[in-house]
Amino acid sequence: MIKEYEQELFEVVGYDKEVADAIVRPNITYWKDAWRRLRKNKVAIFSMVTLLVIGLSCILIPILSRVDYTGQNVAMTHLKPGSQHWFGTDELGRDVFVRLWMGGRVSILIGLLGAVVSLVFGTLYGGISGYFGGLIDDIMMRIVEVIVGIPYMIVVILVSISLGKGLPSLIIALCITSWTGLARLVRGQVLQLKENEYVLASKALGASPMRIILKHLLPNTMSVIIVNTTFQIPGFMFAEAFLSFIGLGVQPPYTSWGAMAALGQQQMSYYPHELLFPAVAISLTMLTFNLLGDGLRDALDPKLRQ
Amino acid sequence: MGRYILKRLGYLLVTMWIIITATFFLMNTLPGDPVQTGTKLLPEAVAQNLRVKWGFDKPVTHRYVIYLNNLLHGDFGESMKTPGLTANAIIRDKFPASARLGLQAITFGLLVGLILGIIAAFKRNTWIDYTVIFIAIAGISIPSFVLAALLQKVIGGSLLPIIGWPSTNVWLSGFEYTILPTLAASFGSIATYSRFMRTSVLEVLNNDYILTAKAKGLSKREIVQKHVLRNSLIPIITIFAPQMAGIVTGSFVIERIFCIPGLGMYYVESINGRDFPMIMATTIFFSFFFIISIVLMDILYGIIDPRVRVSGEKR
Amino acid sequence: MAENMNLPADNTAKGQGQPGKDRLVEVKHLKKYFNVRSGVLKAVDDVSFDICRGETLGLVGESGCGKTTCGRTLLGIYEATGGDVFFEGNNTSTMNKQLKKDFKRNAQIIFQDPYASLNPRMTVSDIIAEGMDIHGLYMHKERQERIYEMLNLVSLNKEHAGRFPHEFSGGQRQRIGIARALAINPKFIVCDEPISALDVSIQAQIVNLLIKLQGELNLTYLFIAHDLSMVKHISDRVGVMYLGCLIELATSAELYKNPLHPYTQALLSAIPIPDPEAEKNKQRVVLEGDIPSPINPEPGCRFRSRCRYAKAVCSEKRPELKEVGPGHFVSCHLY
Amino acid sequence: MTKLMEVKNLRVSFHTYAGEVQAVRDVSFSIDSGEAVAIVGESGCGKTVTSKSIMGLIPTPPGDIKENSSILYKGKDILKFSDKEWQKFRGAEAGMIFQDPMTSLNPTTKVGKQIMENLMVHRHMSRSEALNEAVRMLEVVNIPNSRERVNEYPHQFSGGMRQRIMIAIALACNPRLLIADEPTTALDVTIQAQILELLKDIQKQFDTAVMLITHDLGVVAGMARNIIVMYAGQIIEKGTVDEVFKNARHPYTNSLLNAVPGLNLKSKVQLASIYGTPPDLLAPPAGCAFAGRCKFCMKICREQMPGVTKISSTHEASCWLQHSQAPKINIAEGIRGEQDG
Amino acid sequence: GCGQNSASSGSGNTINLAFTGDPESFDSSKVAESAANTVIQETQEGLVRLGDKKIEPAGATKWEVSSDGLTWTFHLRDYTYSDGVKVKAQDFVYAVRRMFDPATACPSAGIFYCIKGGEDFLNGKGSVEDIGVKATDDNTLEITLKTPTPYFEQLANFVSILPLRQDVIEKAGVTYGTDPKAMVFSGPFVVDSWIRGSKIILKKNEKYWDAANVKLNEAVISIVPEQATQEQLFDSKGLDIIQDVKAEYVDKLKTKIDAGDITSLVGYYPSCSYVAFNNKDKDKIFTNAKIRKAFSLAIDREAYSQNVIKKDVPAYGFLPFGLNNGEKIYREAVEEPLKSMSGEDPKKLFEEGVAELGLNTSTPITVTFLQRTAASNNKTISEYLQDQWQKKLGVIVKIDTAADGATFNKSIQKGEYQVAVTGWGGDYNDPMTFMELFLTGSPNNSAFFDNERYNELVNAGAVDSNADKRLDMFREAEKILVADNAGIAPLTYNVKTTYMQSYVKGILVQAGGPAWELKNAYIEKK
Ligand SMILES: Nc1ncnc2c1ncn2[C@@H]1O[C@H](COP(=O)(O)OP(=O)(O)OP(=O)(O)O)[C@@H](O)[C@H]1O
Ligand SMILES: Nc1ncnc2c1ncn2[C@@H]1O[C@H](COP(=O)(O)OP(=O)(O)OP(=O)(O)O)[C@@H](O)[C@H]1O
Ligand SMILES: [Mg+2]
Ligand SMILES: [Mg+2]
Repeated sequence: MIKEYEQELFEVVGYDKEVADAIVRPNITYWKDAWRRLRKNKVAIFSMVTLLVIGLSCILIPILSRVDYTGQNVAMTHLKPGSQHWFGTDELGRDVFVRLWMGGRVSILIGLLGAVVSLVFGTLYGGISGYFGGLIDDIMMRIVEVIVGIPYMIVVILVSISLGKGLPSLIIALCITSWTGLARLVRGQVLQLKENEYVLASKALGASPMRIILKHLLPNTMSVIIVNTTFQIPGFMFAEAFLSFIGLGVQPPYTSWGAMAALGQQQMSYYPHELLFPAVAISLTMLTFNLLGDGLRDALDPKLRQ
Repeated sequence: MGRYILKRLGYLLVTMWIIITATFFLMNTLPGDPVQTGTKLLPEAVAQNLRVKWGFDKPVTHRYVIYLNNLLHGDFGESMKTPGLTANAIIRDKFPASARLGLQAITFGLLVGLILGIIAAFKRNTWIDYTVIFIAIAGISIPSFVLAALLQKVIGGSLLPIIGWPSTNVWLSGFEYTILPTLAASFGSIATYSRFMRTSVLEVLNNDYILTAKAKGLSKREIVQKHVLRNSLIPIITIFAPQMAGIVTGSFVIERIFCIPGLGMYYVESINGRDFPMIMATTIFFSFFFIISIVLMDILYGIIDPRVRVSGEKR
Repeated sequence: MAENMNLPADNTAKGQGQPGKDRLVEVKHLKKYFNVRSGVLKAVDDVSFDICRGETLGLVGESGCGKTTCGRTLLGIYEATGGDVFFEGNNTSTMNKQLKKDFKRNAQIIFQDPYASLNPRMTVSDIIAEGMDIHGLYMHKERQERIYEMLNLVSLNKEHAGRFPHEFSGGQRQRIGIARALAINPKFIVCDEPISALDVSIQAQIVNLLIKLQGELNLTYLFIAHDLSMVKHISDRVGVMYLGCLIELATSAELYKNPLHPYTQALLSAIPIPDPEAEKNKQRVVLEGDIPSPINPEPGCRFRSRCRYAKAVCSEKRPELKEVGPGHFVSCHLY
Repeated sequence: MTKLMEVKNLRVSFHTYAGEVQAVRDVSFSIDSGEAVAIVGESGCGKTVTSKSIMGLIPTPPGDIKENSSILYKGKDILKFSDKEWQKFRGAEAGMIFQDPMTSLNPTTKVGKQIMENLMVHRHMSRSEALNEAVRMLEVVNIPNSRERVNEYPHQFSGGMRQRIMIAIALACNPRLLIADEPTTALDVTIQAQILELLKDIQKQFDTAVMLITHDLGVVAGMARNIIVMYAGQIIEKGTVDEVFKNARHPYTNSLLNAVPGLNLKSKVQLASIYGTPPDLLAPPAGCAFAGRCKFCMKICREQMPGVTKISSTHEASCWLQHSQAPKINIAEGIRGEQDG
Repeated sequence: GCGQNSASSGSGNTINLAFTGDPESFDSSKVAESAANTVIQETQEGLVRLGDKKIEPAGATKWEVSSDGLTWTFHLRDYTYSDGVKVKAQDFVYAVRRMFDPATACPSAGIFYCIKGGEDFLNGKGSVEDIGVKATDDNTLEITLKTPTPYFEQLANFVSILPLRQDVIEKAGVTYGTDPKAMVFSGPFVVDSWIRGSKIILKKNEKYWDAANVKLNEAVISIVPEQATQEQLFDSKGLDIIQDVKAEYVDKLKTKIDAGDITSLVGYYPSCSYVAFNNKDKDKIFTNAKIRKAFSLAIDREAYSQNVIKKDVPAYGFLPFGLNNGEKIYREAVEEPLKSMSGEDPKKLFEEGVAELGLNTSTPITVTFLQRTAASNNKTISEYLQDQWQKKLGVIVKIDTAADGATFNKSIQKGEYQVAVTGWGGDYNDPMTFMELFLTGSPNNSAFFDNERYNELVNAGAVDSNADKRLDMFREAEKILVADNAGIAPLTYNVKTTYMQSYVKGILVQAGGPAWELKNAYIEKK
């Protein structure tokens, strides 16, 4: 049964000259788009907030607290967590709670700074080495081998002696070898990625090698870079503890999570809280960085785009 | 391929030479007198005799020449800390324990890590994924010292011996002694591999050939085995290579806690003790393995992904 | 665009190496071999031809005969095993930096495999704008407008600009590749099967566009395609390749009217017709015999194993590319 | 002939940043076993999405197969398949030739292995049997030197060869249903002809139903019995090849047929194409999707979706012009005329 | 396998022990560390043996000193090595000569500079024959000294002059001491096997002259570097003896001790940890005695030992308990010099000192404390001292960390530091092992202490054989060192408590020397 329509509807009107353009979203770049998607990721946001809280606590709590992080009371050492000292006291009777936040300043700073330095250097180094290949790759990778081959301890001791102690030499000591892993990772990925046709396409457009590395290869390596970086952050925190062991890290009475954890290790059978709190602080930071990293990975994956 | 390997061997020699030279001279600029490392200082005459014995009375460059010459004859010198033992002997003696522990640990770590990583990738953003993340976080942020001690406390004692290492038939016997150290030593690898594998697999899953594989009616397992694994392996191999080399130097912490007669303790202590021949020997030993594993890594790259042309041929 | 104000288009037939014509691209004894497991794969084996400014050279041939490789080697995307390519009279392998940059900007390629040639992590607008960014051609607002303009040219919407390659259909991806190549106003484009994934209507639009641009800007194309009617339509001259060699080259009208090489004859007879009736009753020259391999090819004519007219000489000597009629070259011992 | 597969009210959307892309909108059709159906349509109209839906390969998210859609294969709704059932179905029952051969082949696996996999899983062949079969398959699709070339990797093949490898993979297990998404775009006409012959052989030999997606109407003419014309995610006309080629009822089908260049075309004249651009599937128009580009567009076309008009038992079209109230217009003439004018 | 510690070979005669690290070697001329000393002492029989707090005859049945105190004659008993070869006086001569041989580079040779001609030969001046040691016959050994050394009998117990078999050593070459199979042993035990980094197994020496009194059949010494692991092993009876434990662990052991499952032995280890001030401080500060004293007095030693390091006993003097001066124990006979000074105000002293030096007081004075690596125990100590000094003296204390032990030693040796914590352990049982430390120019005089009166007193005390006179001289010298001149600030004396399973009997734990003496030990059947 055919429905009847008003006849005038059947008047031929022909082409629609105004091509109605559909809703045009402001078109954004890959990175902006990723950021937009990251913000929609609940876990990532939660991680960011947690990080922010940790960061702010590190800045504010040592300032606001009435307890001095250096205040010793050797009559009250190794106290268990309680109302007086929330996280207990350490081997010199100092308040662990305040020290934890104080230590966080150094650790987070070191973790981030180290990660950024080795991130920038490692990705570029690996990218260049992998992309150019041939002799350049050979030389660059041999340099990496030499750097890894020379005992780290020797180098670090020499750094501490020739450059003195302080943040710059600490960062140098931290980063001297740390970037090599990332460089090799990126190189491996780039060796594989550079065979893709879109790299050929870009070459055909006349793109410079640097552009190809930065615009085509590194974005496609990002997920590995992210994982590596989220792993390096706690790595740097522990490395700082090791370096302060040989005098390059923070000097007493300042402290850091790594140093607190190292001390806590000695006491773990009897005063587990002294290990627990710094370890949890490091783990929590690492957890948030990892979740954030996963969120970032997802955000950077255009196939998951919604 | 043959030519490529020859080329790499040539590079190996050059790189080793640079490492040896650099380490030798850097080591000699370290502060501290190699014969005065104890808490008590020795009388000057005694110290002087020791210096003569170890050749510290000669200029560095002279010593360097002697060292290289000895090296060419396969002589790594005598360890300063353990009089009477040559570095060769120590390494020969201690290497098996480190190697066995290392091999067991990375094999276990690699297997478990890869499996966890793949599972996490397939169950992205579910509780399973988060559990794997937690394991990884624990593996990285719990120092192996703590982990080892916990293992000793919790599992050790009645069930498994908490210290010791098989001394006869070093490679095969006494498996029970190796369980706890292997577990403790592999935790870090599990963490690393699982995280890298997860992302790597996620990247691979994005590719269209996975659709093709699905369209062929392969099961998930077959897809993973035949298509995902291989394509996601490059980062894993990249991390794996230096770990292979790390076997050689052993793990300081694990060996210390479980009383394993490996090289790990030696490496750290030889630097602290300015045991120059040992420093050099372990460095050479480590670098050699490191470089070899990098060569293998590069060759593996090419095998895993035929598009990768490490041997440098032109397109 | 001052550099495009060159000689007016001259669409009359041009012979190979004719003096006095403005040759934009000269390919001389181009060779590209690949090392594969079982030997040397001679994908392009001694191919020579010229393309004049404003001309379209069609390139057809059996799948796998080396068309893509030829186009890519010509542009320097693959390093040639032998031979030379001259662009505007300059040898591309010995060019200095500036010339090389100009060459890259002036000579473009539309890739055969659209999806693989698009970076999965770039939005369409970034992909299209990449050439412009590299050569600093359009900035800011202009850049945006240019992107929209290009999208429009290839029948995509503005809305598509913010999407990623995987969000497109096959044909749409191919059009993105076309837009990318056109965006920087090249003088010469290697079109490697640019329209194969498109429906006829859009094919027509794209071909119309290419022809229009050619008319307006005096563009030059190397047009690789399997659709012989389209090749005939767009090309001034057509080259036929078989297994790495150029076996016939003539003006398109001539070639279609009077194919000389047995392979060309077979090829032309196989064109499907969009008419069920006609399809059913069509007579084809069916090629029989072993398909030869480009790996370690034997000397002599590459087509002989499938050739109805094969003679003894065919397996001994590789036929030269001879001019048998005005502007009609063929490489066959029959002529 | 039995109905092998029936697609009913298939709706597939992609959730994107800009909104919901309605890639397939209410598509219904069926394929009998042994039958070849061609799907043609404008680029981007949803052909690939439809075929991927049949293979269960739409990634969700961002893809989303709407409620009420159903795809019946031998009477069973495959959209409700378990993993196990899918595995049995794919490869063995249904094979698919993907449109994009480069990215659809695993770059790190030898092509031989990629073909063998299928054989070993579904036809339970041993490794050596499978290898021989793979070599044979490569020969069948006209790849010379197949014995050696099974051991090469996809990037070592030309575009057309890769496409043929895809075909070999899909055909390896003699599926009952073959979805060929533009299988011959990268092939020259001689090889194309041979491949089409091959498809026909298989179709006859194994009673395989072929769903052929292509832009080449010549191929359609030579291969298929039925033809489905899609536009903007919908089927706008379907019928036997003869009916549609001779007596197309939808202006879009007519324009499409009209746009085919013949060999007798004059060089470098304007080719016929369809005015305007296809609608944005983010916000498809309320009325007929083709309305904006239709020479004969009526007011109602812009407002309401046309219903299906049956022209014969096999031929139907969705166009207001087929409505009894519509003016009688010779569409084919009109469109050709425009071109000439 | 190993680690079958408690299970193997009938528990009655096996004892399980632990070292924290491997011995360097069993070559008695080449080692100077505790683990090696311990094993060597158990496996070789020298002239004398340290019995319960006093020297007892062993290889030598008796000995005489000449009236000038310079010639010591030892009469050896007839006893053999584990391969049945007799131990001869010539073996001791060989040992002494080998010790002074520059090629051997014996680290402890310095202790025996009192032997005539030894130092010269070591320095390449004299000849071997000039060394004052000779065998008058197979059983008589004569040692000639450079200066009278009343405590030489204590030195005779030292590993460096244990008998050595020339033929065995020459056969083994440089590797002597590394492979127990290539060694011979004259002591109660032989080294049966040594798996480096894992364990050492001692077996009873059936050829030992006093084998009848050796009850243990076997001693298994595991190398267990981690204290926590040792504790766990001890808890599970995998270890029979544990030493150097933490206060917290002691608390845990309390109940077991009360139940009689564990017995403890408290002893003093003759060692003292102290703060060294650089008396030749380039920045002047520590050149002033008052300032040094102020720093010394500012330390609350009781709190330090009880709450900070939680072990040992506070030291108000330099010489620790456990050292004999003749028959008497020095520390019991002499009151600690700092004890009487507790009333003085360190801040006031400090200000006086600053005034004496004429330092600018407008900004707080900064001193740098050098710590030997930031290992947790070092760190706790430095941070405590830092806090004490900053609080009580109003100075600013910066902590500088040495990269490692060698770097630390270097800085100390070259005087490139201001304050540091270090320590000294005695080598033999006589006050001289401590007193000689701060003689001007002594190599281990890390404080660069330079006091003429001190030198005079100590040098006289060294050669005086009258115990009472020595005591007075040492008393005055010690007062100069820690109180009057405050060259150093003593912190604690080491207390060495040994805990053992109650079935372990007859073990001796000595002040100084080896970790334990097993000769008379046995396991009481459970
Ligand atoms: N993942 C996706 N996200 C968003 N949109 C998509 C996605 N995949 C496909 N589309 C859109 O769905 C529509 C249909 O795509 P489909 O691939 O089915 O087209 P097609 O008919 O196969 O075209 P062609 O002939 O060009 O291959 C297109 O407009 C495309 O842009
Ligand atoms: N990277 C490579 N390595 C080895 N062989 C290659 C490579 N690229 C192409 N070939 C081989 O070179 C020959 C020519 O390939 P090419 O891609 O140029 O063919 P084509 O003419 O473009 O074919 P089609 O029409 O199928 O795209 C083929 O035999 C192919 O296998
Ligand atoms: Mg091609
Ligand atoms: Mg498609």
